[in-house]
Amino acid sequence: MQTMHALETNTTIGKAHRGRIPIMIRTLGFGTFLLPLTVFMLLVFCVPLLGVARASFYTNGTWTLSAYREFVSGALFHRALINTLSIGFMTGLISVICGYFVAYHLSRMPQRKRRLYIILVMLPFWTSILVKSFAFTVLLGTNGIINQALQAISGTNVVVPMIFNRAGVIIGMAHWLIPFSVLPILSSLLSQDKALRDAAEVMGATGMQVFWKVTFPLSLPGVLASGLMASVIGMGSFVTPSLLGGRQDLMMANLVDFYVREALDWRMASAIAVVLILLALLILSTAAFVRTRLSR
Amino acid sequence: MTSKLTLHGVSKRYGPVTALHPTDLEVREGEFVTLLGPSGSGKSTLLKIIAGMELPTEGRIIINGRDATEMPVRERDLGMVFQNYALMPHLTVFDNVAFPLKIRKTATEEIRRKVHDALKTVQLEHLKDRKPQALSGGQQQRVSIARAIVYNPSLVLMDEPLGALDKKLREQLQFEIKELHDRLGITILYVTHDQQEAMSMSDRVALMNGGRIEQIGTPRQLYFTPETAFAADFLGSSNFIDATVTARTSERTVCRLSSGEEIAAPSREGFSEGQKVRLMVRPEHISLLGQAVSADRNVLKGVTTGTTFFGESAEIRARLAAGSEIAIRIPNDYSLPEAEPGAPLHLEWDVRQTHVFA
Amino acid sequence: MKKVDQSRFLTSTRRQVLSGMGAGLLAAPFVLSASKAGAADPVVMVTFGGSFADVVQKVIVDPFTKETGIAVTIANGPDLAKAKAQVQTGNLEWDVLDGSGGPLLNAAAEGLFEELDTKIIKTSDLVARATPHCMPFLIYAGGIAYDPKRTMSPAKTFADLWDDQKHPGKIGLRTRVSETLELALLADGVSPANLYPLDVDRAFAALDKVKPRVAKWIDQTPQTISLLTAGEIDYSYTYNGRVATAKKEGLSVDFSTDQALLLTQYYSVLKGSKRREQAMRYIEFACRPDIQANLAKAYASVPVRPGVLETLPDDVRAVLPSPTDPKMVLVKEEFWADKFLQLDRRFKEWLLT
Amino acid sequence: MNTLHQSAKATSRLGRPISASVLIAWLVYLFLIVPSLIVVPMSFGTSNELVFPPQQWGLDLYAKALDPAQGWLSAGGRSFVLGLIATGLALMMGVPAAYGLSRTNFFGQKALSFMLLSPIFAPTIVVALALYLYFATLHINGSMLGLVMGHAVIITPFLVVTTLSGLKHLDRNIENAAMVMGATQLQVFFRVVLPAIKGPVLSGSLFAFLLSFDEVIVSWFIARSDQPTLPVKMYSSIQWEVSPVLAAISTFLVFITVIVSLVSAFAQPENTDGF
Repeated sequence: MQTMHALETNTTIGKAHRGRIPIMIRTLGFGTFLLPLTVFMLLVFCVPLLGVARASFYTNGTWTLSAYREFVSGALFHRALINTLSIGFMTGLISVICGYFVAYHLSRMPQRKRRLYIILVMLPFWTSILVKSFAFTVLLGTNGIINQALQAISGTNVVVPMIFNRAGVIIGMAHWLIPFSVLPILSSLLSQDKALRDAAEVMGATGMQVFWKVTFPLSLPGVLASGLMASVIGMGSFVTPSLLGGRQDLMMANLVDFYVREALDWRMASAIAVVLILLALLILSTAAFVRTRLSR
Repeated sequence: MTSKLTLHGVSKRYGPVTALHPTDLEVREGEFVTLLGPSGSGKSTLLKIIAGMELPTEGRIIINGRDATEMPVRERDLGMVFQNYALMPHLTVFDNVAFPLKIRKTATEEIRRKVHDALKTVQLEHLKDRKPQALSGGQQQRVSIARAIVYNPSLVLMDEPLGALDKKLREQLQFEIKELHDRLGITILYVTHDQQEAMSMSDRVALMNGGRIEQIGTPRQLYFTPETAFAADFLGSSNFIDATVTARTSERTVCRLSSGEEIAAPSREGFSEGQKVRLMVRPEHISLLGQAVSADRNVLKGVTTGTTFFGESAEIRARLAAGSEIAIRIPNDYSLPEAEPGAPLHLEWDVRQTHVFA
Repeated sequence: MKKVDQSRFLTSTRRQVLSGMGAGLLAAPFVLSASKAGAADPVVMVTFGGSFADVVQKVIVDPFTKETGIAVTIANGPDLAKAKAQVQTGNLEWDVLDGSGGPLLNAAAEGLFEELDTKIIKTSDLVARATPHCMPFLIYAGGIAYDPKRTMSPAKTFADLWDDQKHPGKIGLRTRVSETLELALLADGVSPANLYPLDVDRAFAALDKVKPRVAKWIDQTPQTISLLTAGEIDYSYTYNGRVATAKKEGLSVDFSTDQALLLTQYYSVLKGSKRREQAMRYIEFACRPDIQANLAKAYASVPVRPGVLETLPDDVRAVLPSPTDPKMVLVKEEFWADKFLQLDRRFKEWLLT
Repeated sequence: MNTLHQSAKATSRLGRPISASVLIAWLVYLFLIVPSLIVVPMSFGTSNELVFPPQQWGLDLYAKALDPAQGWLSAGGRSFVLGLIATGLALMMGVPAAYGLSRTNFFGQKALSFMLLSPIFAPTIVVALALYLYFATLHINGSMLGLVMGHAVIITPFLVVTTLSGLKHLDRNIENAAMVMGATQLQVFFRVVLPAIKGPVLSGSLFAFLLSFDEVIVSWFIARSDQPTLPVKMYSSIQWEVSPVLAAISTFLVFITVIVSLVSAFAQPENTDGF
């Protein structure tokens, strides 16, 4: 009875049937909606990426695994891989935490006010990272505003290193990625049924309990999505680490950039790119797996 | 009268799960037919198949004489009213009602006239420039009804249209829909889980259970001659008493209760002596104090266990000597004595109102 | 020498058909503005943007066009990857490329450039050496910059810089392996005359000593000045031209002329250029003594033709590092041509540990 | 009793845990805007080097930024046009695709939606390299066509995501109703779905436009070096020096955006179901 009911309410147009002409026509109907973008992505994204994959195996007229062999054996690549993963993870985490507070705050205000606040969130987009990196130096440097303030308050010569190290990279990246992470969380918060929170309150839950027992669990898909997005975008950036990072913050994208533009070794660049993409795929599919496990 | 909708052996399976067993159904022109059943009984599946949102696994659907089994939704010439109104939030009331006409490229002047008439029918002309969100639930559903009839479809499907409304509005709209149906002669296939709604509005009711039509007939037929215990139980209230068949004549089936008392029922095919059966009698058919006991009436002894006062009627619950609980619904009347718990009762009812189920 | 990788990006026939189809399909609504440039079109010279491009326009390009009638367009962003793709696909946007250091010679080894036409360009008689594909047209100095207001007794040589007892302070060095290894060896006491071939192990050992004091390994050139003026570092390895510009803007920066690396900037002609001859003439023009003298005046660069330096007024010469000064070291790009990639890898790994 | 209960709850809503979260939200806003705010005074300096705070004040940098000969205006115009065309293309492909994805459930649909969204997750430098090599074989590097397609690849998935979230909130029976009333699938899409998800589609387009306007890496590879987009011109200009003109341009953009967003925020009616 239960399952039947579920089926009855969940099934909709064009589900589950294959091999019957009208359904094919119907799917084709939706296919016309999907077709332009699918063709476009195949031609302008997939084929080029396959080209990159091919370039990583094919050089000077022969097929070779040399680039991958070099990757596996080179300490440089191992370090870059570890950096990429840990910076990507930290960036995703911090962006999501900061993004959550902002999204939560935004979700509790009237729509018009929210539009104004979203301008604040989007503002970083308009200031070039190149100028921003200077602004961060002014703000976070050893002689920067924050350190001077700290010294004035504490009366000591304490200097908190916040730039040209891992912290600098993560701060810079989070600054760029927080807007990305706010939007999915906000949309999942806004789509929540307010009645659920009210119900929890009626049942005697405090504000904190309502948040942790209702709001937060319901927003988890949005949190996961935005965290993944921020992490993976973070993993692919290279301008921020080169401007704000320290010597140990070389990432795989920096290597791609180097091998493409300076070394002109596109075989190696492509191989690193392929590893980077596979890494992203691995993370995404793990997350998808975990999510389906959790929802069961 | 011509048939507006005919189903021949329509069924639906999702892999191993059968949502709808092969089903036949006919809706004649101008008829008001209701699919009644609890959730999961297959009525929504059936409606979706008729509307074309699902394809049947087997069977054929004939709408207005044309085989519509594999016809796209839009060509089936149907009107539909949904539980959540399904009005387009970006269009005004007028434009919502005009939508199907515009789709049909009706002339502007004709659209204006038809929409005007339809809105007049549902008494909402004065709100034609509002957006649906600005209307109450009842008003929104009226707009939705106007939209479903404005283009004279062969058949109007109504999927629990009153489910989201409160009781009072529900009753009012029941009346309005019925009145609309009678006045305009439209053919309606209505889906609900509310038996009272089904009984009060329909020409015929198809009672669904477990993915099949359990019984189909006029509300009267379903009420007075339910063919299954489910039908008896779902429509109206009922008391069930376990018994064993002791004798069968051409006129009567006689059953014995565990207390030894005997109950007679009209004779029905398919029962043999010694068979365990369930007897059913509706609470409102039982009366308390005997007129002269005749052969046409069954009599049982019991003990009062409680009374509930309903205003126009009262319900007395009793424990039979045979052990089962039974409810008696009687019209209120000042002469009715207060039945104290524990007081002995004599129950009696007409033999013809006794139903026997396997 | 490696040959240009003639294997196009997508070679298999099916792919070509596919990509051809794709191009047709996708390009259909647009009008393709493919450059069908001929010999009569302007020579496109790609160089760095900003104030440097202004100088080149005024000092080299304008007089060249005036004299020869050959128009030259300046493009921004000399990117070797773009050059490589242009050469590989035969779809040239640029004719002359301005570049320097190991990556350029590495690109030359990949076969991206035309051989210099010695009938047009005089490749002998130069302060810095020409390679078969790269013609030096400008020499600039890389050395120590500091803020004279903050640092009273600054380190003026690389050896000084390494001495954190006498000259403490935070340092900014480049993420470039060339230049960095040279300055490390000089700091370690190798005499300029014996610098090449570089003793790589010794260079890394010397870098180990200074590693803790390097506050920022700078990837983007502008940070060599901005970090110094913001007080994030006390000494910056940067370039005389950059310091001169900053000083002109009133910033408190000084460049030590006591010791510096002399670095060469080259012009190369992209392989397959339809304006090869005009391009060669442009390069020769840029290296003409009078133009070199004007460049030196406008940009504080060292002329590449011998003898030009001596003709310059004293006030200009005063700020120029002299190639004849024994403390100056002319970076030998030939050393880097085949070792760049390998040493860069080692340097990157060293940075990471 | 009831009102008492409610008033007690109101104070608990304003109580400590919630206000701490608001405080943190404000700190994040501050973090997001402070770098832009630091850039503002730098843009009113007169020096050709980035200095904070400027030693002299003036509008020289703005004069320079707006001087047509400097090319900033034309680069800005190019970025604007590119952003519009790319966003338009993204709209034309992305919105129908999102609709198709949300209303079907066929074999391989998950894989298809992953494919359509994957540019979000592919490192930009990889996309840039791939497109650059690919476009080179198609001979469309350096053309507006190449730029538009490159940008469309990057921004369309974001538009698909926002559109999908809008579609999730759309009562599917509205579409069923339209179909029962005789609308074709195209009519349903254009006359029912599209108007109903206008809000999310608009905010998604704005986001997509921003991404395109800000995009530097792919454009750096694809744009003709004498016809740079604004971010590319900024990026190539720092190879030589960080011109404080960038500060003026950034400030100018921030100013324009704030004005435009303020106007649009007040012009738009409430409840269009967007953000």
